[in-house]
Amino acid sequence: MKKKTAFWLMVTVAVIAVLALILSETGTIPEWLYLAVLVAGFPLFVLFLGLWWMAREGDADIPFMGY
Amino acid sequence: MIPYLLFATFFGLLLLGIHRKLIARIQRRPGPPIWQEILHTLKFSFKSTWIPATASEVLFVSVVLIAIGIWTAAFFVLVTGGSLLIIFAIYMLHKIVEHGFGLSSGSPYGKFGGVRSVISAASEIPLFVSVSAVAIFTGSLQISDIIAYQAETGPLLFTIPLAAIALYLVILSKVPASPFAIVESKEIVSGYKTEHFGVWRAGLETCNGLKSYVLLLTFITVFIGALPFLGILLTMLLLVVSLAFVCALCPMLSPFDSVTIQTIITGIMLIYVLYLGVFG
Amino acid sequence: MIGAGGSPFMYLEFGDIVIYFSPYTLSLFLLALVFTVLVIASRPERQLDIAFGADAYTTKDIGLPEMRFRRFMAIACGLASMGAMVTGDVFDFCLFTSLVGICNVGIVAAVRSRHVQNAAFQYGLVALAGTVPLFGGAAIVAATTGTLSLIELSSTALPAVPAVVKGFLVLGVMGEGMAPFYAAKAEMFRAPGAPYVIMCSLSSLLIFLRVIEVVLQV
Amino acid sequence: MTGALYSWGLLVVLGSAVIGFAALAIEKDDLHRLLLIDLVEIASIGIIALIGTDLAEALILPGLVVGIAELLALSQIYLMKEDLRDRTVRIPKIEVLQELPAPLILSMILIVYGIILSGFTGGAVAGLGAIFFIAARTRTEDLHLLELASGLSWVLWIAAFFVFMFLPEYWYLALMGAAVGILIKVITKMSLMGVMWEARS
Repeated sequence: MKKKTAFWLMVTVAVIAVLALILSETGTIPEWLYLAVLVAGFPLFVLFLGLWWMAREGDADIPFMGY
Repeated sequence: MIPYLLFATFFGLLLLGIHRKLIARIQRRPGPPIWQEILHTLKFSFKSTWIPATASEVLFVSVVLIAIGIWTAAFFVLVTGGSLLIIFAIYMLHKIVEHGFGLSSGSPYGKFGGVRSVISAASEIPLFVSVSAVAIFTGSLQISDIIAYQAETGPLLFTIPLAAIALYLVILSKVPASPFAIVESKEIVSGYKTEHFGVWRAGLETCNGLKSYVLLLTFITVFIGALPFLGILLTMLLLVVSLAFVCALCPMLSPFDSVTIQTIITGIMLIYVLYLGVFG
Repeated sequence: MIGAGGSPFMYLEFGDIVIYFSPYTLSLFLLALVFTVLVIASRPERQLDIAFGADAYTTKDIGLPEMRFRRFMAIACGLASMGAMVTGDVFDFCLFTSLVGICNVGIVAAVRSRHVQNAAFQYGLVALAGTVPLFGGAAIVAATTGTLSLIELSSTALPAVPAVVKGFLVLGVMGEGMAPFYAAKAEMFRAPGAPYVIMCSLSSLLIFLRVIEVVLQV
Repeated sequence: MTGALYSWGLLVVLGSAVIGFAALAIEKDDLHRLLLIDLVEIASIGIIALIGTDLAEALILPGLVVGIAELLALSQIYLMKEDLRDRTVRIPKIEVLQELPAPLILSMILIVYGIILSGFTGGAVAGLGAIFFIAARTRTEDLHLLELASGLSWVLWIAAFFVFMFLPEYWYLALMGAAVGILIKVITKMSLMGVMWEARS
């Protein structure tokens, strides 16, 4: 995944989460929907954050097979 | 909820760091600084990342997402006072996550770790037993009802101490370096997480931080009841200290011994719950 | 106990068979759904083996026909566990559970390895034996209370179901769900092909979790 | 009265199940265990049958189907495991089967009786007749027609269910459709099993 894609995906997820927070505070959406958004969004956010920091177009290698 | 979620993640990681430091000090080693686990998480995010050539890519990545997702869900269920059964379910399904981590990479070490995590199912049955003991007393499995019950009659810790011990053992079998941590014992390299490096491992560490926070909070909520926020954090710290003493002083059991001991504990707990159900 | 897994918030009625979603069943259902989608979407892993006596390694590749069969079985298993998660009928639950049992056997049975097939056969015998207490339990529930609907059973107006019957149901599920009890039979999990083997343990864990709710409600 | 009867019946069935399980535990040979497990399975059908209402009849069918499916799957695994392929299946050398008119008459009787019974049981009886007829033949049959009938009857059955769900006022039509559908379905399924078995030999 390209660094830029990961960054924008991360920002998108973060914006959606904050939007859900605001909407939930103002009472527009029920609380469970806000929590559901977070359950789906938090893992994505963590991964995209990491991928943005260290995305690399490397070749895949075989797993570790011993010392 | 967002700030609390982030706080829980970092505080859980900090607790894991304290746990590690304490074990080291008990064993008279210097040990890493207490924020080592937080640094770990950040460090792994900066490491180079790829998917192994033999892995099943979709599963390899999504199992990390699922790991964080289920514990986020558990956290919310706990905080909003949902059903204790859901937390119980998520605890059990964490096994699937471990299994998925181990099997998705194609590495034999990962596979051993994954299979061991399925074998260690014996550690879950005490959890169910303690859940049913709680259900016998409070008549409900909603966490909000359990809190209300304890506000009236005092902590369940003193009413059903054996059930509390069962839950304590369940938490113990999930902390690193515990006598029951057969999924991470040293002869299988790093167990199920052998092939999840870089960003994937950072995700796993995030999940671990959140998981420790949720498990400790469950113990406190179910057996002690509502506490002020600082009180919760302090109690968690105390629990971690006691866990660290157990982990530092007990040897790591072999898979067979671990399952045997957990099965014996389960047997004792079943008898206890039957006794509670009949005479309680 | 009414609403052990939170109070149901949605009912789907098909005649007298009612499917209900409580927070508990919904979360289990979603997990089954997610893993089924994963099984559909992902390619199987290729297990690495060290070639002894040389500095080399081999990968166990899975042929296309075998992969197709196992994927089909894994998807069927996922669908069956989804059904078992949300159904509001004890007998339906038993049917879905035994379907999960068959699919679990099917997932590993296609592997061309004598050890794996032996383990699958022995497990199949256990699963088949498990249907006796499972269906027996459901039948006795119907005989003592006159209904099979979990929603009606959770109300206190009906006569209590004997504890032995609850034991029967749990015993049946223990027979059908293989993962925790058969994990020690490593031959089964040694079968290569990650997403499919995971479906075995996922489905058995899910039916375990569901039977707890069922037992609490009847 | 019925309550006491039910308890006694339950005791007998559970007792037979225990005997079956004991045999299963003693037996070591895989093939024998496969056969024994079928006996044990019957006990669970017995427990369901003890309910003794229409509900029981409706529950036995899926229970039976699941049992048979598991048994078939296990037998298939057994064949693969023991590497038993290309076994010749011999038609039993029964005198009646050698002459054409006798099986024809017998199977006609069975099929007509099955149609009169109708429903699942009728389908089973009529299917038995069809198997009997086909078993008496030595040449291979054309399977496509049977498969077509089986598929169409299934469609009829499902369509009848849709009528039940969405147009309940035509319930009588739906009932008849479902009855005929399942009758033909079971007949063809059972005869297909027999024919395919023979066709392989």
